[in-house]
Amino acid sequence: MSDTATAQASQRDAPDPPPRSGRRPARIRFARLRDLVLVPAIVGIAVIGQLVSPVFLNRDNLINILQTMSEIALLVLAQTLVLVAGRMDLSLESTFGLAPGIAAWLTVAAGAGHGLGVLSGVWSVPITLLVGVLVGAANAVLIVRFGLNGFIVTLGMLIVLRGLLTGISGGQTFFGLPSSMMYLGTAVWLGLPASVWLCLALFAVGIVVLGYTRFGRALYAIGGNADAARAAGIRVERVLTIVLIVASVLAALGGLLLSGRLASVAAAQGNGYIFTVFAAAVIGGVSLNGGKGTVFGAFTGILLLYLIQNVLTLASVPAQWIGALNGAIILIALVLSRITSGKAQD
Amino acid sequence: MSDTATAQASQRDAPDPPPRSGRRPARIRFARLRDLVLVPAIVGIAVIGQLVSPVFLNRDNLINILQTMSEIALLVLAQTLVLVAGRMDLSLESTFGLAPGIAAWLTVAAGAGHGLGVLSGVWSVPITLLVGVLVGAANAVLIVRFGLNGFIVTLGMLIVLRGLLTGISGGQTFFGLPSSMMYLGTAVWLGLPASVWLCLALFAVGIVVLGYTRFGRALYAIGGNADAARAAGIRVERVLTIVLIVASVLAALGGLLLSGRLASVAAAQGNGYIFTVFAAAVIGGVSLNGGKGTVFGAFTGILLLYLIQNVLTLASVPAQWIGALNGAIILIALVLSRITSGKAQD
Amino acid sequence: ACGDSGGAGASADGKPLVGVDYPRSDTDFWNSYIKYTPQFAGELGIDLKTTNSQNDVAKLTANVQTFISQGVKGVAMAPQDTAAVAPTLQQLEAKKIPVVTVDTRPDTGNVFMVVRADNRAYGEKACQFLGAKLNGAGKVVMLQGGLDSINGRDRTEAFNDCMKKNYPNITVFGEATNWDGAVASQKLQTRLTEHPDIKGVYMQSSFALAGTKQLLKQRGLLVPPADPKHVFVVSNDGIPQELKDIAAGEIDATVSQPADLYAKYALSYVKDAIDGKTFQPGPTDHDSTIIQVRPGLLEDQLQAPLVTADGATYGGVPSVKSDDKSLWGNNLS
Amino acid sequence: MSDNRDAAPPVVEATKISKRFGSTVALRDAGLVVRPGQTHALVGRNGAGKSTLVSILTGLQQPDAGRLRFGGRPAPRINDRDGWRREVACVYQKSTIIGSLSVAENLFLNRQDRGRAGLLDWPGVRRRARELLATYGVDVDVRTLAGDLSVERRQFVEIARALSFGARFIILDEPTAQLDAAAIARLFSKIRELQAQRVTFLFISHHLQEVYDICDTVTVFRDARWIVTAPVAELPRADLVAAMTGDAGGLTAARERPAVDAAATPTLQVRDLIGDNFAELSLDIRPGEIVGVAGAGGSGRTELAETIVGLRRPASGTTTVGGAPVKPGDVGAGLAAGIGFVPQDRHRQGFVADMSIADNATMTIAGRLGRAGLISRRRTGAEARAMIESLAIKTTGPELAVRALSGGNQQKVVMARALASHPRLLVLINPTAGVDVRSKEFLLSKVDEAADRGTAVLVASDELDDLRPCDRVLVLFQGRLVAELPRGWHDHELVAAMEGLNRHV
Ligand SMILES: Nc1ncnc2c1ncn2[C@@H]1O[C@H](COP(=O)(O)OP(=O)(O)OP(=O)(O)O)[C@@H](O)[C@H]1O
Ligand SMILES: Nc1ncnc2c1ncn2[C@@H]1O[C@H](COP(=O)(O)OP(=O)(O)OP(=O)(O)O)[C@@H](O)[C@H]1O
Ligand SMILES: O[C@@H]1[C@@H](O)[C@H](O)OC[C@H]1O
Ligand SMILES: [Mg+2]
Ligand SMILES: [Mg+2]
Repeated sequence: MSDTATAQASQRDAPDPPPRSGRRPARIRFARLRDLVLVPAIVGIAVIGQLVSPVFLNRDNLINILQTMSEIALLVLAQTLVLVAGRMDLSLESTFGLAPGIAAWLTVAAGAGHGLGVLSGVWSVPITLLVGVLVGAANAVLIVRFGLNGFIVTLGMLIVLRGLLTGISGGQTFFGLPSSMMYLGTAVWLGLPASVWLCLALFAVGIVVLGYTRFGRALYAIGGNADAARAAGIRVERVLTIVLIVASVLAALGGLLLSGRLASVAAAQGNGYIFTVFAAAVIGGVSLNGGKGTVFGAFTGILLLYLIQNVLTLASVPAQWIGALNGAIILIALVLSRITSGKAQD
Repeated sequence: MSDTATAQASQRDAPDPPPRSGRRPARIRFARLRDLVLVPAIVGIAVIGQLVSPVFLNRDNLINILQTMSEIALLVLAQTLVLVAGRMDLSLESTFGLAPGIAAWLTVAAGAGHGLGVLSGVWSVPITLLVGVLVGAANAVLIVRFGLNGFIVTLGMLIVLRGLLTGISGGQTFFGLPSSMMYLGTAVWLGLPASVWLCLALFAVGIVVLGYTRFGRALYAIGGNADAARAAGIRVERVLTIVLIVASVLAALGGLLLSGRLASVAAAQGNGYIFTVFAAAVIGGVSLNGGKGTVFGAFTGILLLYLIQNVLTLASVPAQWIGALNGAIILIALVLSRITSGKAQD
Repeated sequence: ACGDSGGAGASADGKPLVGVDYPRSDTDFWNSYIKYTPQFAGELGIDLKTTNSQNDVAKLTANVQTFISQGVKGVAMAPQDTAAVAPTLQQLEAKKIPVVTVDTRPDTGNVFMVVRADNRAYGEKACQFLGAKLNGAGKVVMLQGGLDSINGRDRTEAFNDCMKKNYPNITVFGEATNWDGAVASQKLQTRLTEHPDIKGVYMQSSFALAGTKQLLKQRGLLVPPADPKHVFVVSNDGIPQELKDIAAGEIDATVSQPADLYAKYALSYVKDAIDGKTFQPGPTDHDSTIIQVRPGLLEDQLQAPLVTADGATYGGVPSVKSDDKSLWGNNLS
Repeated sequence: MSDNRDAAPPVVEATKISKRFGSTVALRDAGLVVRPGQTHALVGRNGAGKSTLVSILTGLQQPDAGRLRFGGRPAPRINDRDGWRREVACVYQKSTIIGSLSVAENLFLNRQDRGRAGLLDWPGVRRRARELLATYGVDVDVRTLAGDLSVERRQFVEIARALSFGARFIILDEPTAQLDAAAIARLFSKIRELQAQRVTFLFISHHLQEVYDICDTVTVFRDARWIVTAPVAELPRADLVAAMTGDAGGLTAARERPAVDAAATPTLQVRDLIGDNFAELSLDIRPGEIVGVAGAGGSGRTELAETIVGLRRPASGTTTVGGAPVKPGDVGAGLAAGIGFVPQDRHRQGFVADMSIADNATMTIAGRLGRAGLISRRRTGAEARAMIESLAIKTTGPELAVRALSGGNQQKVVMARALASHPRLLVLINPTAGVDVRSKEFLLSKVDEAADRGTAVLVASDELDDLRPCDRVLVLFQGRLVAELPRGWHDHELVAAMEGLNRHV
C-alpha cells in the first residue's frame, strides 16, 4: 500500500554520515542509525515499566518477555523477508499452527491425545519443518509460477490451512506431544530458554543475510523494482521461491517452539497473529511496498509491542481498558518516534 | 504490496476493445469487461448451490444472503474507496462497532441496558454518523497532515477504538436500542430489507462516483501516481481527507445496520471483519497498490464470499471441515477465474 | 518484589496477594465475572493482581509468568484451552503456588480445585426443555459456541446425545458460530429459510440472544408460547437480559451459569489453599458437590439451574423462575 | 578491412522478429545485424518498435517469432540471466535504477564485492563505486539513495553501470534524452574510448545529430518494420528523416514568428523570486511571446520553472499571472490562474501510467467535462480523440493505458494535458525529451499555435531545438541570469553562455 502522497522527496532516509577515511577490516554492523527509530520509544516504555512495577527490569521478567515473544518473533522475521522482497505472506500464521499440528496428529497416540499415532515421535520435528517447506512451495507455485496475486493466494491458503488444522483436530487440542517436539520450546541453555537463543540467533542470521549477502540484497532489489532486478541478472523467480519457502519454514519452527512451550497444539494456534506480525514489521520500519526495512528494525517492532503488553499486565490495568490503552500507547509511541526522527513515512 | 516481479510487461490489463465507431448516447456502464472476472465463479457456486439444496435459488434465501452481507458490504465499499486512493484503513472494522456503540451508550437507559441514557433516542443515528466523521477526521489528521504511515495509524486506531468500545461497554452487549437505531436494520421496503436497498443504492452511487465524477477520477489518479495527480492540480490532501471521512461514515452506517438487525451492539461487533473486507476487495480486483479496481468488482468479491458461506451452510458440511472447504473453494474459484480471464495479476 | 524472600506476596496489611487471570473482556458473561471478582476479593480480604488473556493461551502463560514475578501466593484462572495450560500448571506447582481454575477443567495436571458447573448438564437441560415443549418432534437449531472450546463441545455433545436418546424424532441442525452473534444470526437465518417449520433454538451462549430474537421477530415468529407459531428458544449464561426476556415471554429458558459464584468460590478456594486447608469429595455448604474427577483433581460443581418463566419441571429437570432472587442475573448492581 | 569485418560473425543478428502486445504490433518481421566494432544507430519515430527490439535483444522479452543469434551462436535461454549478461549490457529507456537502494549498490547490484566468509564488502563496493563515478566526473556521494538523485545523475549512474560490465556489446536506448550538453560530451568521449577498444554499440536517439557524431552505421525502423540499414555517410539527414517518416518532405524551416506586442501587459510577471538553486530572478512574458530559459544541469532553470507553476515553494518573491498574484507552492492555484505545464520527469509527474490516455489527457480539465462534478464519458472520449488526432498520438484508442504507449507518445500525452486547459501561460520543461524529430517539430508547432492564440510560453530546456523557436532566450548559470539572447542566435553563442563563458547582460 503506498502512502506516497505526502512529500515524496522529503521521505528518503537521511543520507549516511560522510565516509570515514582509512581502511577497515570487513565487519558487520547490526544496526544502522535509521534502524534505531524505535529505541527512544522502547526506552520510554522501559522507564514507565520500571515506575509502574519494580518487577519490570527483573532478569526473570525480561526473560519472560523475550521468551513469550520468541515464537511470534520468528513470524515477524519471516514476514520481514517476504515484505522486503515486495510480497506478503498471510498464511504464515496458519502454518504456525498447522505444521506442528500435523506433526502431532501423526505422532500422538490415538485415544487420549486424539492423534493418529501412525508415526514415531522422533519424526515430529522433521515433519513440522517439512510441512513448512510444502506450504512455502505451494505458495511459490501459485504466486511465482502461475503469477497469481500473492495477497489472495496466501489469504486463501491461510483459510485452507487453518481449516485443515480444525479438520484434523476436530477443533480439539493435541496434547501428550512426543518429547522431541517439546525440547526446543522447553529447554534452557546457559540460563536462557532455548527458544530465546534460537530467536536471537535467527535474527542475527537474518541481519547478516539481508545486509551482507547477495541473496539478501537481491530481496531488496526485487522489492524495490522487480524489473530492474531482473535486468541486473537476479533470478527473480528463484529468489522469491526460496524466500517464500524459508518464511514458511520459519513459521513452522515458531509454531514448534510454541507447541513445545505449551506442550500442546491448539486448533486455534496462531489465529490472529498475522495482525501483530504486520504491525511489528511495519512499526519497525519495514515497508509494505517492498524494498525497504531491516531485520533489526523489525525486531525492535515486536519488542516494543511485547514490552507494552508486559507493562500493561504489570500495571493491572482494568481488563476492559487494556485494549484501548494498548492501542493508545502504540499510537503515541509511533507518533513520537516518527516525529523525533523528523521524517514523514511511507 | 507489489506483486510485480513476474513479467511486468505481460501483466498489464489487456487494452479495452477499440472504441466502437459511431456515437452512443451517454449512459452509465455498471461493469466493464474486466470487472466481470468473478462472474464465472459466482455462477459456478450458484450451480453447485442449487445442486446441494433446492432452497438455494429461493427468493428468500437470496434475500438472506444479500441482507447478511449488506453491512459488511458497506465496509468493503469504504475500503475500496480508500484502496483506490492508494491507502488502507484498518480501523474501519472498529468504527463499525464503536460508532453504534457510542450511540447506544449515550442513549440506552442506565440500569438494565447499562448505557448512560443521557441523550434521547432520536440522537442515536446522528451520533453514529458523527462518530464516523470524527474517526475519519482523526485518521486524516494523522495520515494526511502529519504524514504518518497509514497502515500504522489505522492499525493503532483499530486497537484504540476497539478498546474504547470494550471500555465504555464494560465488555457487555448493549440491548434495548432506541427504535430509530433499529429502523434501518429491520425495515422492509417493497418486500426487500431496507439494508439491502441501502447497500445496493450506495454501491450504485459508488460506481457512479468512481467512474463518472471528478472526485472519482482524482482517487484513481492519486492512487496511481500521487505526484502526477498533484502536478495536475488535484488537491491530494483534500481528496484523501474526504475519502477517509467518507469511508469511516460508511463503516459507521454499516455498523448501524448490523446493530439494528441484531437489535444490540456487542462489544466485539466488527472484530475480525477487516480480513474479510480486504479479501473481498482484493478478490474483486481492487489493488492494494492503489489506482486500480472498481466498486462493481468489489461487490462481486463480497458476494462470492457470502455465496460460498451460504452454500456450505446449506450443505451441512461437518463443522470442523467448513473452514478448510471454504478456503479451498475460494482458492479454486480465484485460480480458475484468473486463469480463464487469461492474465497474471498484480 | 524482586529478589525479596519472605515478605513477598503479602502486603503490609497481611492480606495474601492473589493473581486472577480473566479469559476475555468482551462478553457479557465474563464481564459479570470481572465485576464480581474485586467485590469478593474485598469481602475475603484478598489483595488482587489481575490480567486479561484475551482468549489466547499464550497470553495466559505470559500473564502467569508476570504473576510469579510479582510474587503472588495463589492464582485463579479460566483457561479456555484446557490442554495447553499444562506446562503453566506444572510451573506453578513447582513454585508451590496453588491454582484454582474456573469454568474449565485442565486436561492434565493438578490444581487445587476446579470451580465450574457441569457443561454437559447445560446441554442436557436445554435438550430436555425443548424436547418436552416440542412434544418430542420437530426441528431445532443449535447455535454452538466455538469448536475449540471445551465448554462448547460439552454442551454440543450432551445436547446431541440427549436428543438422540430421548427425542429421536427431533431433527437437530448444529451450527458452529465461533461465539459470534452475527455469525449465529446468519446461520439461523439460512436454516429458517430452508426449514420454515423450525420450532426450537438452543443457543449455547447469550452472544446470540438479540440477533435470534430479532430474526424471529422479523419473521413474525416472536409470539407468545400459546401461539402455534411460537419458536421455543433456550439460551445459556443467565445474564440479566435473558431473565428479562424470559419474563416477557420472548425466549423460554436459559441455563444460569453462576458468574457470581465462579468469582466467589474461585477466590475463596485460593484463599483456603494459601491457608493450608484441604477438601474431600462430597456435598459442600453452598448447595453443590465436590467430586473427584481424577486422582488429585477435585471439582466443585456449582449449581447451574435451568431458568424458565414458570419454574416448572421439564423432562425431569427442575427449573427456577426467572425472577428468583437467587439468580446472579437478578442481583447485578 | 570491411571484408574482414563482414567475415566475422555479427555480434548480434536478429532475423524476422515479430512481437505483438494485444492488438498492437510492435515488431513485424524486423531484423538487425550489428557487426563487431560497429557503433550502430537505430532510429525511427516514436513507437516504431526500437525499445521493444532492445528488450528482446537483452532477453527481457521473448519475441513471438524470429531468430536471434549472438556471435553466430543461438541466444541464451530466457532464464539464463548470466548468459544474457555475458552477451550484452544495456541502458534501457525506462530507468532500471532502484530508488530505495544506494547509488553504490545500484552500480554493483548482484555483483557486489565479497570479502571474508563470502559476506559483502561494503567499503569495497563503495570504493569501486566512487572510482567508477569519478571516471565520468559524476560527483555524488555513493551512499545517497538513488531515488534522491536528479534525473540527469540517475541517468549517469545507469550509463556508468552498463559500461562497467566490460561487455563487448552495449546497447544505449536514448541515453542522452535526459542529459545536458556537457554530460553528453562526457558520455561521448567515454564511448569513443570504448570504440577504440572495438567495443560494439547499438545506439538509439532522437537527436539525429548524435547519430552523425558517433555512429558509423544506421538502421531505420518504421511502423514496426525494418526499412533500411546503411553507413551513416551514405544517408544524409534528409534521407534519414524520409526513411523514418515515410514521406519525402524534409524538415520545415523555422517559421517566422509575428512580433510580440511590446505594449501588452505581461501575462507572467516574476519579481525577485528566490528559490531552490536560483536567486532573485525577475522576468516578464507577454501574451503570445515564447521565452526560453536555458542553462546547463544545475543552473536552476528547471527549479525556476517548477517554482513558477507551484511545484516548488519559493523562499521569497512574487509571481503574477494575468495581473493576479498566484499562491506560491500550489499547483492547483497555478492551474486555476491559467498555467498549463509539462513537468520534467514525465514518469514521476506527467501521467498516471495505469490510467487511460483519455483520463490522463483530460485530468486538468475534468471540470469542463460535465456538470456537478460528473464527467461525461462521451465528452472525455471526444476530447481525447481530438487530442490524439491533433497531436498524432500513436494508439489504438483513447482507452489505452498510458503505460502501453512508447516513450515519445507518452510525452505527447503530457503535452496534451498541458494544452487541454487552453492556458494563459504554458510552462514547458524539456518538452520534447524523447520525442522523434517529426513529432518534435510538430509539438513545437503546437506551442507556436498556442502562442499565436495569445498564450505566453516559457520553455525551460537545454535542447537547442526547443529553444530555437523562442522569441528570446534567458540563460541561467549557477542560479543567476547571465545572458539574454534575442531570436536568431547561433548555437555556439548559446552553448557558450550556458557554460558560463562570455557573459552578455
Ligand atoms: N548492513 C548493511 N545493510 C544494508 N546496506 C548496507 C549495509 N552496510 C552498508 N550498506 C550500503 O552501504 C552504504 C553506506 O554504508 P555505511 O553507512 O555502512 O558506510 P560507512 O561504513 O560509514 O562508510 P565507509 O566504509 O566509507 O567508512 C549504504 O547506503 C548501503 O547501501
Ligand atoms: N507492454 C506493452 N503493452 C502494450 N503495448 C506496448 C508495450 N510495449 C510497447 N508497446 C507498443 O509497442 C509499440 C512499440 O513501442 P516501443 O517502445 O518499442 O517504441 P520505440 O520505438 O522505442 O518508441 P520511442 O521512440 O517513443 O521510445 C508502441 O506502439 C507501443 O505502444
Ligand atoms: O458460557 C460461555 C462460557 O462458558 C464460555 O467460556 O465463554 C462464553 C460464554 O458465553
Ligand atoms: Mg523506446
Ligand atoms: Mg523515446
